[in-house]
Amino acid sequence: MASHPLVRFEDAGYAAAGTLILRGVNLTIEPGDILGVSGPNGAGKTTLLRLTATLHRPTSGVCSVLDADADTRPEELAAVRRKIAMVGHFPAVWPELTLRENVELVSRLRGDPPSEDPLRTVGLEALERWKASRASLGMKRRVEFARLLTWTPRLLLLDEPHAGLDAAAAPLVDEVVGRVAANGGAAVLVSHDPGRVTPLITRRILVSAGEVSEEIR
Amino acid sequence: MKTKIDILQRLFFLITAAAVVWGLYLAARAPGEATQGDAAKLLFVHVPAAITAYLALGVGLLAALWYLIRRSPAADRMSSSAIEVGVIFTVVTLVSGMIWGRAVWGLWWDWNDARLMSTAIMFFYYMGYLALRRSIIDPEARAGRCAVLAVIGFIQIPIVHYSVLWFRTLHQGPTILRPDGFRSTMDEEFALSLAVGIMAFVAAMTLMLTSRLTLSRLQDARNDLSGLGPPVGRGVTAPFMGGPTMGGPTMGGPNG
Amino acid sequence: MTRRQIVLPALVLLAAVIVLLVWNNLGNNLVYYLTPSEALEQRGGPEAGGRFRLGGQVEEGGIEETEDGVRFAVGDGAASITVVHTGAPPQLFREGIGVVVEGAWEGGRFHSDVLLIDHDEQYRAPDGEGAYEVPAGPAVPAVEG
Amino acid sequence: MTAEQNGAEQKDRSPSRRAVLRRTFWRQTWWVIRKELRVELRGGETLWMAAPFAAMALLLAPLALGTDTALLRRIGPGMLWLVVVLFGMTVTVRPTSIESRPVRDLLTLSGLDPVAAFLGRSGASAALLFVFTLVLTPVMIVLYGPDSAPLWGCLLWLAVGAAVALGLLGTLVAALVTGLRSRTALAPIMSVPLAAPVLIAVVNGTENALNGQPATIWLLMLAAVDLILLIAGVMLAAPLDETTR
Repeated sequence: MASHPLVRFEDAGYAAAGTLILRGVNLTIEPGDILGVSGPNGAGKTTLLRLTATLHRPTSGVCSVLDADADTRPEELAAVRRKIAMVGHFPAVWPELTLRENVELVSRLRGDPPSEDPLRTVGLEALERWKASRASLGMKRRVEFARLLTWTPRLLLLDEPHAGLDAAAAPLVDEVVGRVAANGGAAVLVSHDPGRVTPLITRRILVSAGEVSEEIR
Repeated sequence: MKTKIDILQRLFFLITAAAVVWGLYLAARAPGEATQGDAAKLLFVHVPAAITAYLALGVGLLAALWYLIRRSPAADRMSSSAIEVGVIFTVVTLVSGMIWGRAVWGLWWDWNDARLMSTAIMFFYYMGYLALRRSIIDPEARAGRCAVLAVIGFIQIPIVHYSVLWFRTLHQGPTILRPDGFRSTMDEEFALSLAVGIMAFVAAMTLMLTSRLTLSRLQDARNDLSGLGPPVGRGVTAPFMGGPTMGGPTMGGPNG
Repeated sequence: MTRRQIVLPALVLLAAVIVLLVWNNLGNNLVYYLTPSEALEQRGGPEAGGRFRLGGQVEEGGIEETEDGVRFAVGDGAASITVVHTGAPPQLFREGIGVVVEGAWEGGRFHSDVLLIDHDEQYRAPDGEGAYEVPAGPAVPAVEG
Repeated sequence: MTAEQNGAEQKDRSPSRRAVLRRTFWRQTWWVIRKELRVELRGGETLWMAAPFAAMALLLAPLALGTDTALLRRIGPGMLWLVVVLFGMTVTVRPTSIESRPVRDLLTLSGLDPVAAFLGRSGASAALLFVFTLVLTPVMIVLYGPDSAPLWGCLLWLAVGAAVALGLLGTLVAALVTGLRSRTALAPIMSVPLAAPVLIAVVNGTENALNGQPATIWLLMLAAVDLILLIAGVMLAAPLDETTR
């Protein structure tokens, strides 16, 4: 069987509250792809990412993610979503829970088998009993990457992954992205500054004023 | 430019006006009731208002269910417009009922009365609905959440009613919807005035509803700058209640 | 799938609860008001001295104005109780009409401070052609709807 | 090819797969309950802020109503439950509606079943409300001193039934106001009218129980409300979840 795309956009558009954000998107993402998405502020990069994460539905056209689309039943959709990981622009942590609980809760909800201590890998083991509300942005970012160490997503979506991370933590991004691609998955990295995105990138995409185009290398 | 709908609406306005005038005339001519005197004439306002309110809110509920199944923006417009109109008639019902209660029972309000209480609770509930509607900007989220709220209200309002009914009630029994027909409890001249009153109220409600619908259609058209049609009803995720979506082609497309 | 696994048993349980409720309610242990006979019967009962509602018909020829209200007798055909009411009676208050009063025993009399007219669902012209009999006692529907 | 593959996956309804799905569902429910309770105990909004405030309301009510002891004795149970409904509802609405959008996205992408999330949050809210009632009951008894010889078992079941109903209702309404700026004002407008049957049932039931009479009918009514809200919540959880992005 020929390689089967993980994500397929066909003439997809997205409008919210009467404003057109993306239009005429045609894009396929194959296994092993590592996409770098760049473009000016407000061009629609984050919306493209959320469409790929099934968090938004296109208002026109088709967007099929891991074979889930408009006809997918809720139970199957939940199973598909479990294969997607997103690290968004703002860190997703519960401020009242400790750093350890923040990592543990997600893996409990996902039902992942216990693995060796991910907090140690990201260098937070000494602070694991801190409440997340005390942690800095960089620490929260590390917590998010610690969550990604316990499993390998099929689709990894990163929005400005280096924001808040110090230089010592940057290899974390490369490691996670590399592992996903090696396992037949794909990664999408959004950054308005393409120079800083990881060297692993295989394709570059430009989003500008709601339109998506492939950049020729 | 006059469209067909404009002309229809004008015609309907004339019918409504005629029904209202006829109803008022009959009510003025009707004799006072045997024990209640002229206070009983409030019947010609109170009962039609209550029927109209329930009718409008019922339409609102059905449209909300329709929205949850098909996610059609038209269903959302119908649901919200009908509920808005229904709230107005609920107010008329409550106020006329209170005045009547004062004249006949000697009380503006009775907490033990099931219909008074459930109507009042219903009124506050739909005030919440209108407040929620105003608070959500995204049309899709607004339509979805408001439809859910309308459905919850439909489930819960009968419970509210029966819970208050648990006490024996002071309110008289139903006048019209009884198995033996209304003739058994009401003299004919009252019945005629009441029938005309109901007609006038339902006509007025329909008129208000159609005007409100036209207004929301215009609002939606104005807000939609995307050129893609209203941003409701298509997409990647599953349909709301298992019904078909309005979405385009799906699995196994040309690239598959 | 799991949704159905929760909803179906819940629906069955709900049906059972509703059946029990209706069956229980036929016993009608909740009373909006007591008739004079019931009130006299329960006088020595556990709720002696408490406030309750008394409902019945105003007996003929018994309305007396007092300085701060009215005194009249409420009966149900079998028993009759003298009611001393404080406050102005409503417009429709007259002999033979159904009333509900709220108050408590004071000696052999019932002292009330709330007087309600219990109107029935009949609408009649003053000299209506239909020769209906006025129903005896307050017309209280058992179940509405 | 795509369709066939997908179809084959969808048609796999073998008992073992269903068992796994069910286990996943209840495991998620359990962890949501644990998380909500933990967050609440750390933040302490129910027990350390709302409860003293509610106790204060019970203490102040006689100042507004007059200090007629017989009257106060009669209205005690009613005051207690009114306070639980009004204060408790604002607390139950809290947990879901304050979660930030990144956190909601994270939960969605963890494959958290919206129904499991609903049940977990309702369960946690019900537990909190039950404790809330337990804390306030002694305050009510001390201040209002209602008549003695109550049926304790009956009272306990009434409290459980009311806590479950209010927990479910609060969670449902919280989902409706998630992410809205005016949520703190909106939630009570929407939830309190619907709490009326709960209030009626639990107050009348409590009065019966305090007078030593069985409150079967009111318990049944609470059970009916609980079940109806449960069904509504389970049916509407997924569509509501879709509107919170």
